[in-house]
Amino acid sequence: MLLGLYNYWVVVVLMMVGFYIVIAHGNLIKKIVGLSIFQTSVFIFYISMAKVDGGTAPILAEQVSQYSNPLPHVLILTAIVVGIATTALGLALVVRIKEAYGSIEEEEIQNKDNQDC
Amino acid sequence: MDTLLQVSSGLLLLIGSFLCLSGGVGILRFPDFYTRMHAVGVTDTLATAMILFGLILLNSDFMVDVKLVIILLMTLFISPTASHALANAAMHNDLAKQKDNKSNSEVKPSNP
Amino acid sequence: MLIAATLAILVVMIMATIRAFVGPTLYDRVLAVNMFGTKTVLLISLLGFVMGRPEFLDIAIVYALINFISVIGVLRYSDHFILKDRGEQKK
Amino acid sequence: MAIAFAIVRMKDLLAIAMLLGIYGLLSASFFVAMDAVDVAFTEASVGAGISTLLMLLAISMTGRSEHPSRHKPLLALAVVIVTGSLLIYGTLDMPYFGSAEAPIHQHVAPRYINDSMQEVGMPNIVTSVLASYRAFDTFGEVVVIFTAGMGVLALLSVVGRPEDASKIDSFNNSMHEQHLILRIVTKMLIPFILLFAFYVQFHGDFGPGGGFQAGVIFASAIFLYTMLFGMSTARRVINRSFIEILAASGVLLYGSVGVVSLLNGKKFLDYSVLASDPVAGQHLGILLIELGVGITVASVMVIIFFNFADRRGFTQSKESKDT
Repeated sequence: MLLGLYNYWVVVVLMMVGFYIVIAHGNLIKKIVGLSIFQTSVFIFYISMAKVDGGTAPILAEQVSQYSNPLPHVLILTAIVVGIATTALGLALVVRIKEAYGSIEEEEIQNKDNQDC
Repeated sequence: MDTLLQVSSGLLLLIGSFLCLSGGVGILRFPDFYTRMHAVGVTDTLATAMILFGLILLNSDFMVDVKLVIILLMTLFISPTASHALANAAMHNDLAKQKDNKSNSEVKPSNP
Repeated sequence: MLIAATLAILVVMIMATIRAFVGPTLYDRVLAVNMFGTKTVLLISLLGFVMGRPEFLDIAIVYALINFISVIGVLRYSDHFILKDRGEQKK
Repeated sequence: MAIAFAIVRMKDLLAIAMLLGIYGLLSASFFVAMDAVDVAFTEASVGAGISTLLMLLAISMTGRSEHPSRHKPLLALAVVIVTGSLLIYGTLDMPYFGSAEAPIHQHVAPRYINDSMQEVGMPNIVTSVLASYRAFDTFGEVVVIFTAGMGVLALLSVVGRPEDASKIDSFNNSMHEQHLILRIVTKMLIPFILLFAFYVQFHGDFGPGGGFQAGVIFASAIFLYTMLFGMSTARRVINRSFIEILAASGVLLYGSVGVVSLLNGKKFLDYSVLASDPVAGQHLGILLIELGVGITVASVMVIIFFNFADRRGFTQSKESKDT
């Protein structure tokens, strides 16, 4: 019966992949990609919780009686757009860091900081 | 009449799937970029048209038909244009034979 | 028949993904993404029929449009790298 | 799901951007399979198109390859595995996938599903929850998007025209002389995309769609135009200050709908006062709010894109001066 939980495992694996990218890679753009994978795993988590067996999309129709849960859909819908806006903000920061330091690798930036002090 | 529609739409769907599959095989097995491009560019449009026609025959709702026709038209517009742009850009940036060979030898050739 | 077509498209999507992984040049990847996009349009239309609520074809339209836009964008902004590469080769 | 693994291994950032595009498409088809059509709509327009584009723009400004990291990733791997196994242990108590008895289906969802037709009068439950029951949340989200747009503006805007503006223009224009066919097809497609954005905007009550999606589609039409006809042409069509005012006015429109209902003695964002009939009032309120959302999202996306593209032209002209 444990197989009924497979959706959560997929989510956990995705989330950990994103997490690994964020902590193990030095490139800032790669880190942002990792964050967005993490984000998508959360989206998938919510959406798969909203799914009801035999239900259809939450748009009312005459012959349908069972719907999926609309509330997580609403939350994730706004979260996706907010996510892209914040990702853009992060990318903008990366671009400015590149201009200021000439690099987007974490270690090189830290080295430069140490030299300055 | 009804069975005729069913059978013909099924047939169209089958042809479409077959074309899709051949395109997929093409993109995997052809040796260089332009031949892959050819495989995809040719099969993509036709397969989409076939499958969408099959769906149009299958359903009865007018609104859905209209939307399918819109998708069909857009694919007919977009797919060749995108292929053209891709080939053009590749051409323009000298992805000719010699450079392709070079990049192939750099990154181990993937064709089996 | 619908389900058979859906399966075929899924297989093709996997093939396109493999090409996007290994594709030696940038253009191979763009090609794979483009193909993947068209197949997604088909997959979504088919899924609508399989699930019995084919009213939601709007999504497929959006896909077709967005796919085009992203392919154009990739081509437009990849010019930069190609120019740079060529400059380095000349040196 | 395997795409994510590949992303970890790849060093070439451009390839990563491609894969991210596929990943977006894939997760959107997953959302369709999970019956979340509205979410799939948003993910289709955002994840597949705009995020790939922005990623590409940023990569083109910062350089393509990733340096190999020197320290061993073993510690990170260990942390990740421990966290992952803890999370999986946590999922053992979760309700099974797709079961209708799960706790989240017990509380507010039945009310939304059963009563929203009488209270709001809209077939699309997602829209009625988004714009009516949880309108305050959505207001917050819109403000967040607006703030992010302002942040990008503050970080990236090139103050004034740089002295070699003509050089940037010529650099931009030289790029797309070769795309004749593309330009013509795009000219035919853009009106259709804009029309479709409006359809999505105002059809959100009955089918999937709404302000967020429409805004993104509208913005992507403008992206397409900008990419093929050059930044200066696009600037001539869409003025910089105009688009900034538009972004602010979208948020203001949303807020003022709430204030109107406050002034009429109801709660903030309670639309039933907007017309004599409560259901008609709800319709009007949701329409106005979706309009505000759409305007804000579209103009913020355009602001973000324009600033990235401007900054790109700026850095490139500096680079070409250096060499």
